[in-house]
Amino acid sequence: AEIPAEIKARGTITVAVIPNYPPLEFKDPATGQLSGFDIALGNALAEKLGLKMQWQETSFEAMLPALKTGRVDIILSGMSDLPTRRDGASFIDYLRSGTQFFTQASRASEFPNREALCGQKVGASRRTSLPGVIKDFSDTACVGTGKPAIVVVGTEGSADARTQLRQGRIDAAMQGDETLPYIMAQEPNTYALVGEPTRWTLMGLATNKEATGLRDALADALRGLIADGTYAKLLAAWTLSRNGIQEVTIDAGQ
Amino acid sequence: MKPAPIVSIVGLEKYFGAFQVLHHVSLDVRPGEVVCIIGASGSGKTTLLRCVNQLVEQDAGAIWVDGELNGFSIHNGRLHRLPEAAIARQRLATGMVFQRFNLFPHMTALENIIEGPVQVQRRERRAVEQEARDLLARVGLADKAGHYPAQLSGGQQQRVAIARALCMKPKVMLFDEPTSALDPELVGEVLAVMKELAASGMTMIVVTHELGFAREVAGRVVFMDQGRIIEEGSAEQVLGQPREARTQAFLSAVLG
Amino acid sequence: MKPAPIVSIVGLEKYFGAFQVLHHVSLDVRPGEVVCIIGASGSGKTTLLRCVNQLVEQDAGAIWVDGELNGFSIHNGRLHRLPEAAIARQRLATGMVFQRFNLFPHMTALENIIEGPVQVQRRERRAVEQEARDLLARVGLADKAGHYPAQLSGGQQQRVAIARALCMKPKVMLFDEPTSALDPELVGEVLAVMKELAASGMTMIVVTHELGFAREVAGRVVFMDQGRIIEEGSAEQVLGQPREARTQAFLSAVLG
Amino acid sequence: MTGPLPDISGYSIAPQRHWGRWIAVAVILLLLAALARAFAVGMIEWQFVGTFLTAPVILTGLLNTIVMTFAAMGVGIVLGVITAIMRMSPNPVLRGVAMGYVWLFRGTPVILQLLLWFNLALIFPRLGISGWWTVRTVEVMTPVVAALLGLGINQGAYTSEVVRAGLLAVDTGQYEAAKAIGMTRLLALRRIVLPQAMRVIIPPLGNEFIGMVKLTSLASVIQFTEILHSAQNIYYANSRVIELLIVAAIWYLAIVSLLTPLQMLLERRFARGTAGGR
Amino acid sequence: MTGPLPDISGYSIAPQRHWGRWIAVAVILLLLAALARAFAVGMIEWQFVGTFLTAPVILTGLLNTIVMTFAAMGVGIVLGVITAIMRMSPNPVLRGVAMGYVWLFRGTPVILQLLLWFNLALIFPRLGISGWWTVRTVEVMTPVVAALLGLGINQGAYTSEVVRAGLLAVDTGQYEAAKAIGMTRLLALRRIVLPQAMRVIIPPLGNEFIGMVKLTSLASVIQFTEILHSAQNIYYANSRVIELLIVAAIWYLAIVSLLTPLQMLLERRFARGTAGGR
Ligand SMILES: Nc1ncnc2c1ncn2[C@@H]1O[C@H](COP(=O)(O)OP(=O)(O)OP(=O)(O)O)[C@@H](O)[C@H]1O
Ligand SMILES: Nc1ncnc2c1ncn2[C@@H]1O[C@H](COP(=O)(O)OP(=O)(O)OP(=O)(O)O)[C@@H](O)[C@H]1O
Ligand SMILES: [Mg+2]
Ligand SMILES: [Mg+2]
Repeated sequence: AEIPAEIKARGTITVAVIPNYPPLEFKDPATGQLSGFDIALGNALAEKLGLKMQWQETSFEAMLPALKTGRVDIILSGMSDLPTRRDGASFIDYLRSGTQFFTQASRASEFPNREALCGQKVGASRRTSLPGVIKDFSDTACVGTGKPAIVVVGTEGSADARTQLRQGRIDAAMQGDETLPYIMAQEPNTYALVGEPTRWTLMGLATNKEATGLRDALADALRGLIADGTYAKLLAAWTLSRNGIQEVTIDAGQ
Repeated sequence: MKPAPIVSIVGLEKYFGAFQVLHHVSLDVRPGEVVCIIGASGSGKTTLLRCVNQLVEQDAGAIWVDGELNGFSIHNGRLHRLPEAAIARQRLATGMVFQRFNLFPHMTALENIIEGPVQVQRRERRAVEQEARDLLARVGLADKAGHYPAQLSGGQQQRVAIARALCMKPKVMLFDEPTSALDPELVGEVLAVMKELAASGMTMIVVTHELGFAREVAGRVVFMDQGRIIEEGSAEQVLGQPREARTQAFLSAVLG
Repeated sequence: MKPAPIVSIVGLEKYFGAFQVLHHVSLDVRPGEVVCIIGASGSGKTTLLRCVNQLVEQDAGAIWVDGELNGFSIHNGRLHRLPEAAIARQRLATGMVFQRFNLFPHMTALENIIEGPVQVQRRERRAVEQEARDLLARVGLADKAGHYPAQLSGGQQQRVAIARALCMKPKVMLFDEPTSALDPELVGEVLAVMKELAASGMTMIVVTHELGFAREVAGRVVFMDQGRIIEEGSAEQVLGQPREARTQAFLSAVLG
Repeated sequence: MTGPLPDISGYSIAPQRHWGRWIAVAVILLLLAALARAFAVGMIEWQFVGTFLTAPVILTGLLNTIVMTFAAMGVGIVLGVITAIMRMSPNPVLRGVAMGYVWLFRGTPVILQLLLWFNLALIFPRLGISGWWTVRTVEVMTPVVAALLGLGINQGAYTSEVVRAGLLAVDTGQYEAAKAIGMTRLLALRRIVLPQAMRVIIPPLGNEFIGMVKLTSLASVIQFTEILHSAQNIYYANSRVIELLIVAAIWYLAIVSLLTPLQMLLERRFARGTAGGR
Repeated sequence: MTGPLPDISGYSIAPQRHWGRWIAVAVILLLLAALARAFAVGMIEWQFVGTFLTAPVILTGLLNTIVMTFAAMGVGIVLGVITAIMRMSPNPVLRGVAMGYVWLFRGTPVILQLLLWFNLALIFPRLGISGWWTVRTVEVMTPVVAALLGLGINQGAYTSEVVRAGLLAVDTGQYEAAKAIGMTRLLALRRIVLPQAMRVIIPPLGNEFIGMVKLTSLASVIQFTEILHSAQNIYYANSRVIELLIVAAIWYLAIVSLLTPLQMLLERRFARGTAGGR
């Protein structure tokens, strides 16, 4: 596949990122520099293509319009590849994420397994698809077996979910499992995982639907990184080894 | 023997910052007396009245109204400032009529008059309302009870203000240039009300530039200049044969 | 032959809503004449002056100032309303002194006076400033150039207002009760300035309650009542032997 | 001097044409039409706006927005009046407390105030008198309570400045007349000064009210489901950001359009006795 | 009548005690101390506040906040004055345009306005005169430009109401005196009425200014990195939400504390010639 001539001429790919999702992307509190797995992966992809990444911070509200208006070429920001997001965008899936329950370390014994959460309050960021995932789990594992349903609380981001967990406002929370090692290293002895992830979802690098040339070139580059071992090295560096993918797919998220 | 004074001002001094407005002013007013105070602009007439009504605090000297010391209680040879509520109660002994009327613009004439008796004196509303209507009739405004101040002429407003002060049943009425903000043809109607009030035996202290009124009604005329009482005596004497040069100069300027 | 009038009011009518304030008022003023307008409150005196100065638009009739028709141009037998800028230019022919002075409070006396000549007439600032100082001296305020209005007495403010109007070099001066907001001892100083101005040959239309001034200075006195000119003539005649009953009633009320 | 003046009593006045105005109207209408067309054909999908305008979650959010606006303004006005009166008190302690309150709450972001109230349990895990009767803070500090406290107390700081300006605008003669009929300071404020101050207070308070309609949206950070929160929940799922913000805007405009005549009514009510009112 | 009055000329005045005040001070100080202690021992880790208070990203955000506040208020004041004057024009078209502007921009959420400016390319992909000189909209509408337009134009709608109230507060005698010396309406507004209106305008404008300091934080949705945005970026990484909001609050308080004396200075400046000022 061919990189569009315009991008080739520029020498850079502009990429939107919301640096609020460690360890995939965040601003290092000490230096203010963008860092994280996505940043490293993006830079490696660009290098493979003989280009540079030009990172642009954005917000959820401005992210997809930026792709439509051509303000950015791609989005690489830990975004879930969901069918509802695909009418202007096309996703190259590059990571898998397990939807993982966790609770306060001091209450770990109350919740030996996921089913123990039935009838409790469980929070997750309302900006993500996780509130829906919790509800699906509750419907099958709790309501389906005659237990009381989980009360789902949509919080203002995952940091807020954890603050509410510390106050006892909610009993457990859910985040993508790729983020939890980092969080648990930040706040040691605070949290404990509850059971296995309920489901695996795919994260995608979004491109404009029309820009198939760029998409295919990036997908090829990703395949190259997987083949030459760079991808595995990056995963290990950010403790994401169990989130890696074997095959690069396009728009395969459910 | 003359009756005891109902207002007794003793050695009053008042400063605004470093500027002394009143210099050792003393004045007695007996029940039923009408005292007119005249003097050039800035001579301290308004300030004197405001001290009597406790709208400003004097810096030295004492004011007695109806046997009570204004603003202080006496304990063991020392003076203790009274709390606000007690001063508000003392003020009920004096009724004040201002130069610029100061009616409450959001209330009708009747509401203006009954506000004090009902809200402050807690008198019965129905009775007060009847009294207020009688007072309005007395000042010639029986048909204006429901009018707002903005719908009344200056002279009418000032008559409502007089009725408002009277309805509190004060022992002494204080007037601060009650006609000087009025058009010339409206002055007469206000002065007529005041004459009638004087004839009814009300004790009155009147700051005024209306020398005709003073001549006709005042038992005594006081001339002030630069914060001092310069001359005091009967109306004929002070206005007709002033003894002091400053009084003469003032009178010739006002009479033109 | 008398000189042509410098102000000519012909059949003026003015309504506020349904209420007719002026009924077919006609009046000629010749150059150098001093005309005093007297009348009860609400008789339309202020409205008449304001029509001459185009602060209100008349509903019928015409006003000519110095040969120019106020507010309209004539084309093919029809009247066309002038744009705002042209009306502003026409206003320069008349100078107005208000009852409540209306000095600009954020400017000193001197700045008040030079504002119009510099900003409107675009005259040279230095020259105007010298002229303004001369005018301040003429009204007896040479030392108050740098004072703000709030630092001046009422009489001083009114004299600054007169200087402000004069500095525009108007053909006619209009005065609307220039002394009625003043304390009695301050009235004299303003009337003195106006007398001096009349003596210097300025054409003046003066609404006033000061009958002494009218008697002394006015070439003609006009008495208005309920929007009509009731009586017009020399000061001695109108003030001394009024022909009309209403004039007599008004004079006896004002003289008390 | 010119000759005799012409007699123009028979002349009629030519009607004014105002060509400039008509041209301006035409230009403005053209611009509006062009803008409307651009929006219509632009990348905004209007069918989404239509679908979600009356979605139940949006309507619930709308109701919450309206209720919270009035409740928080109520708290704000009560606090604002008390604070303004304290600021004018002769007692320096009361004045100091009032100034400190205004400084602190005008000076800190509302979002922080909301989060502090909502997360009060981080500081006070239990409320009440210890050993006697206590309650878990998180049970008291529901999103509604925290939003009401956060928005209302913040608004009180702003309102107090508005009320203070109103009190200062009342002629000092009115205070004196009230004193002269024996009123104490508080009675005079309540009966004489405040009713007159309302005339000056209402227009800026109208601004604040309209501001509050939109300020409630900040309470979405503490899960108060006002209208913007509802719209966001939808666009987080379907990514129709602009369309759902337009839905919210339409409702905001509707509320504001209803509040404006209400303000006029109040203004008329308090203009009683002045030249304009009856 | 009572007997002869006592001679009290030798009596001294007893100093006032104000017991109530001292008790109130004590109670307030105790409450503040208790609150301070609760904050100190509560789940807030103050060393984070200290560390990040002067972090470079925070300081950059602070600078951006200050610059944007002044720039957007500048735009808002210019638009507000123009709109207020239009609202009082005799020309009904100008009046209508002004009223429509105030209605629309006060009535829609700022966040929508910001996003619409930022995403203007959805509607107008290119700006300029087509076929002659055009430019890609996204290149013009940088976060700074969009924030300035969005915040400034929104502020103009609010400011115009403040200015209008100020213009109405100037005595009509001043308009007439200005007309009488031959001034046109606009000249009179500029030289005579506006300078006097400033006295009434400045206090509520101070409120709006302080509001703008915090309103800038909304611009973080279009990537404008003001101080709250910087603080958020840090707490996304380290989860210290309350601590970083306190950092932001300290800086906001600092700005507001500096703005207040500035406002007083301006008030003094425009009180020239009134009883209070010189
Ligand atoms: N609140 C105040 N602060 C400072 N100075 C004041 C105050 N009130 C009055 N003065 C000054 O005190 C002096 C006396 O004022 P006062 O009003 O008592 O005079 P007056 O005789 O009533 O004059 P007028 O005839 O003009 O009413 C004046 O020089 C005045 O400027
Ligand atoms: N803008 C206005 N709107 C409505 N009515 C008005 C207006 N201006 C004046 N009037 C009315 O017109 C009448 C004449 O007013 P005008 O001010 O001309 O009287 P005047 O003779 O100057 O009285 P005064 O001696 O009180 O100044 C009055 O009844 C007044 O109420
Ligand atoms: Mg006085
Ligand atoms: Mg008049």
